[in-house]
Amino acid sequence: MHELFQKIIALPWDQAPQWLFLIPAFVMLMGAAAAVMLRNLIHCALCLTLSFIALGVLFMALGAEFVGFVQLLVYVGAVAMLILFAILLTPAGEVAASNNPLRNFKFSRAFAAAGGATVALLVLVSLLGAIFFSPHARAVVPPAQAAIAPVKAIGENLLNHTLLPLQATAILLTAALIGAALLAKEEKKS
Amino acid sequence: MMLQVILAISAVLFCFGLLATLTRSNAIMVLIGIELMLGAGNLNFIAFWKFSTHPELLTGIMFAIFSIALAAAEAAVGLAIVIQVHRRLRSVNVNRATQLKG
Amino acid sequence: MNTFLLLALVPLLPFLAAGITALLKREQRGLSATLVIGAQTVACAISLFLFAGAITAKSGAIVHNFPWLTFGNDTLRLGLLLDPLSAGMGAMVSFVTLLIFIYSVGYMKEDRNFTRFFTFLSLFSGAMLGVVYSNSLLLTFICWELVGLASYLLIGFWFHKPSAAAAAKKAFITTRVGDMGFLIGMFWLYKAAGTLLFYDNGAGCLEQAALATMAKTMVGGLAVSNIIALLIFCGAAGKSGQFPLHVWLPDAMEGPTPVSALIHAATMVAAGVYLVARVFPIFTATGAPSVSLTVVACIGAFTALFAALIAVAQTDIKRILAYSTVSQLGFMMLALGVGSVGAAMLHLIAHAFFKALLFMGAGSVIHGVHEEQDIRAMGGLWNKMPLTFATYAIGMLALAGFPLAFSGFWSKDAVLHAANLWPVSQLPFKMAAAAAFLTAFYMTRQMFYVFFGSYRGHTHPHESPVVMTLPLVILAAAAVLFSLVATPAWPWFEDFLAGHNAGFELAALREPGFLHVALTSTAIVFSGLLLGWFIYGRRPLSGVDPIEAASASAYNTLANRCYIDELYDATIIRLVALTGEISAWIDRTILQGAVNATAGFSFLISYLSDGIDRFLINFGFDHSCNALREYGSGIAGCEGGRVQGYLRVLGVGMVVLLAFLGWLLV
Amino acid sequence: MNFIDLLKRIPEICKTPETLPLEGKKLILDFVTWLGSLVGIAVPPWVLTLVNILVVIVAIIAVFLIMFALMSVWERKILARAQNRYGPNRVGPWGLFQPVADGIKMLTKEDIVPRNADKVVHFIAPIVMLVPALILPVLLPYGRGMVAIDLSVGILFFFAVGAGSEVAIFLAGWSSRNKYSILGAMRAIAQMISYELPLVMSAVIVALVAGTLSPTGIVEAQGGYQFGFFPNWFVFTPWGFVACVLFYFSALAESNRSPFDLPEGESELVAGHLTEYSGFKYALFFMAEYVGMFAINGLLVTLFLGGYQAPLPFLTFIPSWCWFFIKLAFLAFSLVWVRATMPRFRIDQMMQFAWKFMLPMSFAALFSAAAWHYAGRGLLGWGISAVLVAIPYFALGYFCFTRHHSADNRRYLFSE
Repeated sequence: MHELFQKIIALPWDQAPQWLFLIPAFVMLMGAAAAVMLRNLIHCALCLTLSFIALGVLFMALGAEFVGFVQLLVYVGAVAMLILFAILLTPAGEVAASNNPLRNFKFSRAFAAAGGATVALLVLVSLLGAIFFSPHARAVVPPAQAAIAPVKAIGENLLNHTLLPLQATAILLTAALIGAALLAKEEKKS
Repeated sequence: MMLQVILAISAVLFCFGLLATLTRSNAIMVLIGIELMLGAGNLNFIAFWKFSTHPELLTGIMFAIFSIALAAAEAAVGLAIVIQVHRRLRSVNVNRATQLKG
Repeated sequence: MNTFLLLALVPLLPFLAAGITALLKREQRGLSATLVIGAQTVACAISLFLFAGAITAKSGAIVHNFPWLTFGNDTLRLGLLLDPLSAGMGAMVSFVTLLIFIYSVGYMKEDRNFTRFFTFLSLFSGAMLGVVYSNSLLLTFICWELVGLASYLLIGFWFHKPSAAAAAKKAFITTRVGDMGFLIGMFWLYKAAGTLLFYDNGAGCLEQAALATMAKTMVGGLAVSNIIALLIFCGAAGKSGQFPLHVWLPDAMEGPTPVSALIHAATMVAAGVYLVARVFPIFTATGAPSVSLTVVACIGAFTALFAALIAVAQTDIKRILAYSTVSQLGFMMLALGVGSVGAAMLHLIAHAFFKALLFMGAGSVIHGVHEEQDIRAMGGLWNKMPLTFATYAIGMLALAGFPLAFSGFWSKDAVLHAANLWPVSQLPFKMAAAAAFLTAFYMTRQMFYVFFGSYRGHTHPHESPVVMTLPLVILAAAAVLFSLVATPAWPWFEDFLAGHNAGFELAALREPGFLHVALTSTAIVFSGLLLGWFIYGRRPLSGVDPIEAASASAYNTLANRCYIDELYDATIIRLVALTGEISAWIDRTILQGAVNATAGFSFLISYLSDGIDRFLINFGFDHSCNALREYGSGIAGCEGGRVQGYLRVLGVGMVVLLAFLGWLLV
Repeated sequence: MNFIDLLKRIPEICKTPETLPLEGKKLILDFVTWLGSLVGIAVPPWVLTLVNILVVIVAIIAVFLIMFALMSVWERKILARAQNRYGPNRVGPWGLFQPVADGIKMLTKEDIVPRNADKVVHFIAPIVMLVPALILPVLLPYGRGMVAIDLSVGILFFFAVGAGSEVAIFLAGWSSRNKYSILGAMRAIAQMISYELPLVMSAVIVALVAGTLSPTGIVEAQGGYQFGFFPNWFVFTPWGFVACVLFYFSALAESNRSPFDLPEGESELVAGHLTEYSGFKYALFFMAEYVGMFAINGLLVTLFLGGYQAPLPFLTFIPSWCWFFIKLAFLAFSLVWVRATMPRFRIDQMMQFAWKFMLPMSFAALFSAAAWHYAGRGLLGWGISAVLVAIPYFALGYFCFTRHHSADNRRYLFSE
C-alpha cells in the first residue's frame, strides 16, 4: 500500500500538466462527433456548443488564454445562440414529395451519405498520413514555448501590425450585421 | 510529438466537420460542419503558434482572432440566408435549393 | 493676393455658381438666386477693385499667360489681361450684370424655371467676363462662343413659344455666320503672327514685331493685317448686329426682358465693339485710315442711320429699343472706324448704362401692364408708374443726347466730333447726324405713346416692386453721373483708356471744332424732339400712326424692316435651299447608284461565300457542334446545383493531391 | 512544527483583520503539511497547490451560498417593509433561519419531469446554469491580494463564462416542451443578448481607461484620493457615472431582476423557463440566479466603485475585504429597493431601451472617456467629458422617449 503510494507519487507528475490538454480535446471530439451524428437538430447544436466550450478550454490549455475566452464569448455567447434560434425558426415542415421518384428513394440518400462518409474518411486518412508519415513530420519541431500572450501585447499588435485587417474586419462585421438583418427580414408582400 | 498530436486532433475535428457538411442535407447542419472546420483551423493556428520559434510575434494568435471574427460574420449571414431559404422553399434541405444551377 | 488669381476669379466665380445652380432642384429658387447673385457680387467687387487698381497703376498692362495645350513642340497658351480697356469694360459689365441679376429676381418671380434662368444668366456672366479679361484671341473666341450659347439659351428661354424658339435659332445661326469669319481670321492670324496672345512681352500678336510683319505681307493687293482685321470684324459685326447681320437682334427680344437688357443692350452686343477695340492695332497696322477701318466706318454709319429709320415705325416697345441698340452700335463702330477708340468705348459704357436702364424700364412697363408689349395699347402711364416714368425719361433723354446733363450727349458728341474730323469723307458724319436726329425723334414718339395721353389698354397698370425699380434708380444715376467723366473739359475716361491722366481744362469746351459739333448736335436733338412733339404730342393718338396716315407705303416699308428678312429669304435662304436640292438630287441618283452597284456586287460575293460556307464548312462544323452539345449535356448532369456534391469532389481532389504530394516526398 | 504552534497562530492572525483570510489560508496549508508529516511523507508541491485551490473554492462557494441564504430572507424582509408588512419572522430570531426552512421544503418536494420533456436536457439545464454562476466569483478581488485567480483577461473571462447561462436558459426552456417555457426562454435570451452589448461596452470603457483587463489592476487604478479625500473611483467621473448606470441597468437585465423580469413575468408566462421545474432543480436555478447576481454586482463594485478601496482615507482601518462586501450589500439592497418600486417593462420598451438608448449612450461614454483621458484626466477633462455625455443623453432622450405626437392621439380606455 505504502509502496504503491510512493510509486504514484514518483510518477513524472511535473510532466502531467503538459498533457492535460488531452482532456478538453477529448471532450471536444466527443462533442463534435455527437454534433455530427445525432438526429435531433437541437441536440446537435447543444453538442456543438459543448464542443466549442471544450475547444475554448483547449486554447487556454495551450496557452492562448485570450483566444480561448474570445472563442467562448463569440461561439457560445453568439454563434451557438444564433444556430439554436435558426433551428427554432426553421421548423422542418412536411417535405413535399419531389417529382422525381428516385430522389425520394431511401437508398439514394443512404448512398449519398455513404459517399460523403467515405470522402471524409479518405481526407482524414490522408491528413493523418501527412501529419505522421510525411518527411516533414520527422523535421525537428522547436520545443513547446512557455507561450504566453499578454493581453497588452495582443492589443498593441492589433493596433499596430494588423490595424488594416482590424479595420477591414470591423467593416466586414458591420456589413454582415446589416446584411444578416436585411436577409432575415420578412419581405413585405406587395 | 505533442504538435503532431494536436494536429491529429485538429484533423479529426476537421473531418467531423467535413462529414457533417457532406452527409447532412439540413442547411443548418452544413453550417455546423463549417463551424467545426473553422474551429479545427483555429486549433492549427494556435498549435503552430505554440511551437513556433517566435511566439512573441503573436502571428497565430492574430490569425485565430480574425478567423473567429470572420466566422461570426459568416455564421450570421449564413443563418440569415438559411432563414430566407426556408421562407422561400419551406425547407432547409440544401438539395432543394438548386435554382441557381446552370 | 496676386492679380492673376483675382483676374481668374472674376469669370470663374459666375461659372462656378452656374455649375452649382445647374445641379439644384427646381424648387430651390431662393438658394439659386442667392448663389448666383452672391458670386456676381464678389466678381463685381473684384472687378471694381481691379478697376481702381488700374486707375492708380502707372504701368500700362498686367499680363498673365499660362500654357493650355501642348502638342508636339508647340504650346498653345492662354492668358488674362488687365489694362485700362479691359478694366473699364469689366467693371461696367460686372456692375450692370449684377444690377440686372437683382432686377431679374423681381421680373422672373412667377416663372417656373427660375433656377434654370439664373443658371444661364450666371453662365453668360462668366463667359462675358472671360471675353473681357482675355489676353488671347483663342480664349476670347471660346468665351465668345459661350456667350453666344448663353444668348441662344436665354432667347429661347420660353421655348414653348414657337417665335422664341425660332428667334433663338435665328440669333445663333446669324452670329455663327459672322463667327465663321472670326474663326478664319483667327487661324490666319495664328499663321501670320505665330501666336494668338495679344501681349506677350513683345511677342504678342498686337505688338510691334508681329504687326510690322503682317503689314508688310500682301495678299491680292491687300495687307494681311487688313484682311485679318476684316475677318475678325465679321465676327464683331455678327455679335454687334451690324448691317448685313443685324436681323437677329430685334427678334432676340422674344427672350425675357432682363435678358434683353443684359445681353442685347448692355453687354454681349457691345462685345463686338470691344473686340474691334481690343484688336485695334491690327486694324491700324498699315496706318490710321486703313482699308479695314474705312469699311468699319461705312458699315457703322450706314447701320446707325438704317436702324434708326426702322425704329421710327416699330410698335413693339422692345423692338424700338432693339433697333435703337443696333443704331447706337453703329455709332460705336463708326467711332472705331474713324479711329477713335476712346469715343467708341465712351459711347459703349454710356450706352450700356442708359440702354440697360431703358430696357429694364420697358420691362417694368411690360410687367406693370401685364405682359403687353404693343405701345399702341399703352399710354398715360406717367402717373401710374411714376418711378419707372422718371427713370425711363432720364434714359430716353440720355439716348436722345439731350445736352449737358446726360452722358449720351457727351458720348455721342465725341463720336460725331471724331467722325467730323475723319479725313476720308464727310458722308459718315452726315449719316450719323441724321441718325442722331432720328434717335431723338423715335424716342419722343415712344415716350408719347407709352407715358402720355390716355391709357388705351384693358388692364390695370401698377408700379413694379422695389427689387425691380431699385436697379432702375441706380442705373439712372449712373447714366447721369457718367457724364461727369465724359466731357471734353475733363476727358477722364478717354485719357484713362489712352493711359495718361486727364487735366481739367474748361477751355476745351470752347474749342471751335468741338463747339461747332456740339451746337450742331444740340440743334439736331432739339429739332428731333420738337418734330416728335409736333407729330405725336399735340393730338391724342389714335389707332393709326400719323406717319402711316401721311405716307402708308414708306411707313410699311419701315415697319417691315425694309424687307431685309424677306430679301434674305428670297436670296440667301433660297440659294441654300437650292443647293440642298441639287445635292439631294446628286445623292439620290449618282451616289445612290454607285452605292447600289457596290451593294449588288457584295451581295453576289456573299451569296457565293454563303454557298461555300453552307456546303463545305457548316457541314463539318454542325456535326462537331452537335457532338459537343451532346457531351455537354452529359457533363452538365454533374452540375446538379448540389453544394455537397461539389464539395465531395473537392474532398476527393484534396485526397488525390495529398497522395500525390506524399508520393513525391516519400 | 507541531499542532500546538498552529493553534497558537490563530490569535495572532486575528489581530490583523486586513490579512486575516490570506493568513488563514496559509494556516490551512501548514496544517496539511503537518498532516503529511504525521503520515511520514513530505507533501509534494502539487498536492499543496490542489489543496490551495480547493480551499479557495470551498471558501468562495461557502461565502456566496451564505450570502444567498441571507439575501433570500433579507429581500423578503425589505419587500415586506416596502409593502408595509412584517415579512418572515417565525423561524429563528427575526426569521433568520427562514432559508433553512425553505431549503428543507425545496429538497423534500417531489421532483416532477414532464412526460414529453427531453429528460436528459431537462436534467442538465440547472447544472449548466449553476456552474458558470459559481465560476464567476473566482475572478473578483475581494480584498488586497485576495483574488482566487489573478487573470490578466479577467473581464473577458467574466463575459465569456457568463455566456453559458444563456445556453442553460435555452436548455431549460426548450427541454420542458411547454410553450410558456420556450417563450420565456426566447425572451430571456433576447433580453440577455441585447443587454450584453451595453454591459460589455461599459466594461470596455473601464478597461480602456485602466489600461488592463485584470480586475485587480482595475481596482488598483482606482486607488488613491484626489485632494487627499476624494476617492479616485471611476463612478465619480462623468463617463464613469454614465457607464456605471448603464452597467447597473444591464446587470439588472442580465440577472433577470425586476424591472427586467419579463422572462419570468408571472402574469404573462407563468414562470417562463422555470415553469416546469420544481423541487431541488428549481432551487438550483434560484441559487444560480442569486449567485450570478452577486457576481455581476461584485464586478460592478470592482469596475466602478473602487472594489476594496475605502471611500475616505480615514476609513482605511476597516479591512479592504469588508469594504468590498459592504459595497456589495449596498448594491444588493438597492436591487431589492428597485424591485419593490419599479413596475415591469413592456417587451418592446425593453428592447427599445437597450438598442436605442443604452447602446448609443455607451458609445457616447466611450468617446467621453477617451476625451477625459486625452484632456489629462484633470478638471478640464472632467468638464469636456461631462459635456460629451450630457449632449447625447439629452439628444437621445428627446428623440427616443419624448412623445412627439399630440396628446389627442392617446385613448384612455379604462383608466378614465
